[in-house]
Amino acid sequence: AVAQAATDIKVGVVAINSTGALQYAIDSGIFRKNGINVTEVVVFPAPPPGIAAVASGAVQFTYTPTIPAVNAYENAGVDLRIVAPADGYSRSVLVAAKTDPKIAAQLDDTGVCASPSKGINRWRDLEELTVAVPARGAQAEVTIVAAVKNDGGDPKTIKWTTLPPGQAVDAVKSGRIDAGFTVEPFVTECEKQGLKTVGRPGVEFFDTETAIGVWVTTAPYAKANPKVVTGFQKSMFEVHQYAMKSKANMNRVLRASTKITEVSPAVALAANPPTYPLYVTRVDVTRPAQKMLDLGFLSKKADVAGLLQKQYRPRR
Amino acid sequence: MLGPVPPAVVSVVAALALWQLATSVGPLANLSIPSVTETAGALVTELTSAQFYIRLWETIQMAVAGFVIAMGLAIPLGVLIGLSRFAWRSTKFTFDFFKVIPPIVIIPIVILVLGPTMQMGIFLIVFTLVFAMSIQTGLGVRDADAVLLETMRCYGMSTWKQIRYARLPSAGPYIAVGVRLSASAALVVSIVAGLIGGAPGLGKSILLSQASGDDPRTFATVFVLGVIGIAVSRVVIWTQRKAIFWMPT
Amino acid sequence: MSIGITISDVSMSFETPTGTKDVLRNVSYSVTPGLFVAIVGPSGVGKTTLLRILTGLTKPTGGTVQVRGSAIEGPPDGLAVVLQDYTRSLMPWLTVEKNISLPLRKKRIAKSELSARVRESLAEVGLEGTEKSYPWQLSGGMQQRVAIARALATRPDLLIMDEPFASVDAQTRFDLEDLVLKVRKDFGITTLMVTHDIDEAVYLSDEVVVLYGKPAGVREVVSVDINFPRSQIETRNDPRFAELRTHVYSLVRGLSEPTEVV
Amino acid sequence: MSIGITISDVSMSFETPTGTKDVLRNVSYSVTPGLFVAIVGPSGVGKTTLLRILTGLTKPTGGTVQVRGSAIEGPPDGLAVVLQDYTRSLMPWLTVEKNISLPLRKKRIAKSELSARVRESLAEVGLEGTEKSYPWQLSGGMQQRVAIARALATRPDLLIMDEPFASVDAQTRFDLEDLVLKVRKDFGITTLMVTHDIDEAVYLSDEVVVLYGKPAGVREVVSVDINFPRSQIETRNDPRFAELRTHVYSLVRGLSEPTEVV
Amino acid sequence: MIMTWWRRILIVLIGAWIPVTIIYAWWTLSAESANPYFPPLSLILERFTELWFSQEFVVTVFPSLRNFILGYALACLIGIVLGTLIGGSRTGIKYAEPIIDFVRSIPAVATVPIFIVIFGLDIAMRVASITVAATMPILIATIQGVRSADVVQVETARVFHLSKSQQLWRVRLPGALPLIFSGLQLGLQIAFIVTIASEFLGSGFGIGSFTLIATESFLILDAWTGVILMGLLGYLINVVFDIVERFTLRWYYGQKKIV
Ligand SMILES: Nc1ncnc2c1ncn2[C@@H]1O[C@H](COP(=O)(O)OP(=O)(O)OP(=O)(O)O)[C@@H](O)[C@H]1O
Ligand SMILES: Nc1ncnc2c1ncn2[C@@H]1O[C@H](COP(=O)(O)OP(=O)(O)OP(=O)(O)O)[C@@H](O)[C@H]1O
Ligand SMILES: [Mg+2]
Ligand SMILES: [Mg+2]
Repeated sequence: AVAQAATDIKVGVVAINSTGALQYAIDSGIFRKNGINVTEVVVFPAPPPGIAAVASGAVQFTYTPTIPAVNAYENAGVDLRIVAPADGYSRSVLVAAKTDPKIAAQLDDTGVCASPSKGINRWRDLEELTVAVPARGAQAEVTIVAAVKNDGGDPKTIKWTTLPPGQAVDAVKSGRIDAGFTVEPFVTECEKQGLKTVGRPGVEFFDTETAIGVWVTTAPYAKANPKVVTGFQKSMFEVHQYAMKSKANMNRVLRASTKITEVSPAVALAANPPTYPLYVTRVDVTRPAQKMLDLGFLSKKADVAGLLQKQYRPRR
Repeated sequence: MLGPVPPAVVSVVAALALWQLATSVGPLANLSIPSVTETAGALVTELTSAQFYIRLWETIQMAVAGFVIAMGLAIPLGVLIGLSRFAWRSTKFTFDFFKVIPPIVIIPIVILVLGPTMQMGIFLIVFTLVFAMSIQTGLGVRDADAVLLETMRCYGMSTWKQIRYARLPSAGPYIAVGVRLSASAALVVSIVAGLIGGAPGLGKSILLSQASGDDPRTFATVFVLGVIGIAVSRVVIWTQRKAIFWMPT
Repeated sequence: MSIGITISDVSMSFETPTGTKDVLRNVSYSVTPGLFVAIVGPSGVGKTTLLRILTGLTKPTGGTVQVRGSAIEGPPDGLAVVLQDYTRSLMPWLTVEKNISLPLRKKRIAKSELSARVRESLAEVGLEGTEKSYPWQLSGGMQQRVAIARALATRPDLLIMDEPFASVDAQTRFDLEDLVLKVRKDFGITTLMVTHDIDEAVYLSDEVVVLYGKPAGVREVVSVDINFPRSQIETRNDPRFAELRTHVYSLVRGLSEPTEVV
Repeated sequence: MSIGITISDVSMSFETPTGTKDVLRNVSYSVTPGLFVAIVGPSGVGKTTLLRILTGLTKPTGGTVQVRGSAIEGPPDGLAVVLQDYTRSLMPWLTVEKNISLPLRKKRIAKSELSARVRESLAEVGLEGTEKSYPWQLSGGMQQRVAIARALATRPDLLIMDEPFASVDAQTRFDLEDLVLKVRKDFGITTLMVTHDIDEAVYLSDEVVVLYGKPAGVREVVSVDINFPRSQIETRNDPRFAELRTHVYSLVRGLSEPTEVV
Repeated sequence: MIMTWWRRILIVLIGAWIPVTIIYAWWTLSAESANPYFPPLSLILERFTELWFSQEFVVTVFPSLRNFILGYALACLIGIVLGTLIGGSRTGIKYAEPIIDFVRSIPAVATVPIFIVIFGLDIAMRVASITVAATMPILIATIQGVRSADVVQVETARVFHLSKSQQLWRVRLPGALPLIFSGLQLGLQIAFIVTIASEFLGSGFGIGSFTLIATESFLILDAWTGVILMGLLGYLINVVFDIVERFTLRWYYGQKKIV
């Protein structure tokens, strides 16, 4: 490789194991090779502060699920650009998961935990109950609303409350709430405590989308630093390709994730491995946006085409 | 021979026993709230990792810098508003307005300007402390004994001397209360900055342990914060005793 | 050097929840520079209030006060005071020495001279060796004397004292009286002093101002026509002294009508 | 009813940064129940210190104090005091009325009787109509009288006063002296009083205790063998009075050697 | 002192110049702003009138205000009573202080899970967290104030045989009031902040919850109006506080002004 001056960047993440790809790309020199030097990985508690940080230039790229990205782009007019996928689903598995909860469990690390004593068996049973989500108006709520609606329920009657995923299980168990959105390892914990997983709202929500989590930057930055953006895209492409190639590779990536999440490697390896898509496609953005409009989370028809940066495709 | 047990130790041990009881047989049993023993285990792990000390150091740096800047601004400002009615009335609305705005609410705005950095944490600390501390100092400055002040005025002593020799000493108890509260508030806000705004330090440890459901680790970190809080208070009280020596007790 | 004060038609009233309380009404009096004036009157008549107005600490509700020929705006230069509430006028966080030297600081006196002066004025009031004590380590009378020492150490042009000897024993009182007379003679200070001791008032002063009434006015200004220097024994045995004190005493009691005694 | 006090070998010293300061050494004296005792001595000699020990506020560093026959543990029952620092002994957040009734509260006195007693004792010290004022709205002398009224209103068995008349004018002082004598006669109270006015000490008391020296001891206990009731004019003109005051005066000054005068 | 009408106006004017300057600066600086996070003030104000000059105001503000008042009132009671008891006993201080210092140094975010388990997610949890947080400054100021009571006043109480509890409640406590009020003022701030913060968890009512949802859904204008509303409410609460303080401490202000 030609020795070139690497550009320093900072990247924002949330503490989930799919960010292992980013960490692995750093550790294994993929970024360096592509002319990028990641000086710092900043852990945010949720996507919105990460988006604020990217908007201000405090970090150059940040992780966010597509839903907050659409929100920020549409509601606030934050001029974001989706540059690369971060995590998602494999389309075929997603289709299979729709009917088979076992597969769904392997695919989606989120879940809605509920108390069986409340007689909650399916999505529409959540009607008129108290349901906790980590943040209002964000991914969890949008996906649960969609699931309830799909199941013939009226999501408007749900009483929303906010709780971090880690506290939802305790709250359900002590009867303080009826159901709560959680992520792994709490989904497992939920079942261990004798509670019930109603379903995986992510699996319900997404149909053909493959990228759920994405890397974003701002339009001005993308415009001013095309080389860096390409380098970043290329790096993520390479590491995703690498991770999906074999179980051993994936484990290496998951091990890298513990640098960010600070859980023990055993725990990281025990969890369901993430799926790493290679590109973000148009439908990955337009479908969620359309559904958000349908469900009333957006007030006007979203014009999200501009949100998507041209994706990296290797020349054959 | 065993010396007398310091009351602080007695209290802490009693509190720990209560905690252990609550989590083993009491109202907190069978929930994810960890017991003392679990927490102790996590604490040992934390205390043996270099990472922990780096974060601790970051938190302390942030808290100390924020605290020092806040006090450096608030005490002179407080003296000013305590001395001058005009300044007091001028700032009343502004201070009352800003002092009730929670740091968590402005984090997204502050991140925008300063990024998820130590500076952001420091700014948040200053923002949280400075208004209330100014008012507190102002109240203390107004508390100076009127006879004493009149004596000084009669002798034509400069305003500076009045501040130095009458106002500040009289404001002592007020400043002491303010400083004690501010010191621990600085610590708390520095954690919040990490927990919600991505700033470095022990807040990040709590963020990560909460995200991964490692409750013993969360509690171990919280325990460390509590101990720091006690230590900080001790220092403040000690300083205060030295400074307010004239008060025969 | 010494200062003249003209009090014209001064009135003072306080707003209280139960209504306005008139304390002074139309007080007029001129203090000739260099004179020693004693102000006497029953307890609560308004002596302290009048003194406070003269120091510029309180604005009267009516009338004017002129010091050195111009209207008073605040404490005049060259003023030294001993307030009635002396315990509260000393700084508890400073030693006796520092308390005394604090008002001297701005006078640009050399360090050595400063501490010499502090020691000297402490000696004058009989408090040698208390330099390093804190006020609250001293007895009431000692604290009062520290306040006096502080006033004298500034070498004032105008000395205003509110019952400065109230808490000291008879002997010390005599000594302090003579000290004040000596200082006044040496430096020609204009001195105003409130006292309850009518013998003391007559013994020390050129003029005794008697306040009386509710609201209070100047009942009479009694000229003390006894020559200086005075002496504790001779002056007090002077028949004129006895005459004057009896007269002042009956004025304070509101018994005799004001008369020209001269 | 009235209280006897036995002071045996009391010593008191203070630790100061410059060393131990001996204030009292081997003070012994017995107060016969019902007697009026005046304590005199130069400023700073240790009078207040001794009084504080008798009130049980301070523990002596040596010796014992017995009240009603048993060692003192704290302020004895039936005690009322007027402290030297009277301005600070009144609670600024209470009106004069409430200040006076504060120690009366626990005595289970009917509301009406309470306010009657407050009004009465205020009238006795010449402060009618100040019930609703706050202490800081009163002159120095008036505050001191409120403190006296508070002490008298409790109908004490033992009354301890530290220069209670320091800030009032001569006339009021005479009135208060006679008030104290009357109260003492009516209720047979044991009374201890520090004063700087030697005439006053002799006029009021059965015995005058003279403190003198560094550290201070009882120089002499002077018995005042003048019959009660006393009167301001007659008693003060009594040749025995003149004799006694001269004697006490020279004792305080440290001039004459203690002698038995009886 | 009698307040003439022009004096009142003058006081208002003095109080207004800094806010007016800030608003003017904000208005002009933000007028052209294209930054989505810093919208023009004119837009914010427009949205403000739209949102809060309606029933929405009552619906949003009432739950917050109710929690605040309940929590703060409890904090005042507990802080003053406990503070007086602790401050009145030397051993009390020694044992209680470490616990107080420990609790104060723990961020509420960490204790909230415990509160949720004990009190659930409803008013009780919110009020409890407000109370715990706001009690601390009141407690500390009260302890400090009661402990540093005027020696002469306490001695007077002792020689007049006021019982220990009378000494505490009738002498030490009133004397400590000026300092306690400063603690109450600090507690007021903390209570308000925790009122807002406590709404970040649990049901979607109240001004804090409103602001948070707005922030998370990137409704930046709404979030700004929420922040402004908080400030205004905080100010109004302070006005009420000042009136109560003036009344309770009239002896104190009288003494300071006149002596
Ligand atoms: N702040 C105040 N508010 C109301 N009344 C006051 C105030 N200050 C003083 N007074 C009243 O003014 C009168 C005069 O008080 P002042 O202190 O001048 O008396 P004084 O002559 O110095 O008495 P004393 O000899 O007892 O010190 C008193 O009746 C007092 O109650
Ligand atoms: N806390 C203290 N620390 C050190 N010395 C003290 C303390 N209290 C009193 N003294 C000393 O004890 C001596 C006696 O004081 P005390 O107040 O009893 O005198 P006193 O006879 O009442 O005088 P006065 O007539 O001036 O009130 C003084 O020399 C004083 O300096
Ligand atoms: Mg006076
Ligand atoms: Mg004394």
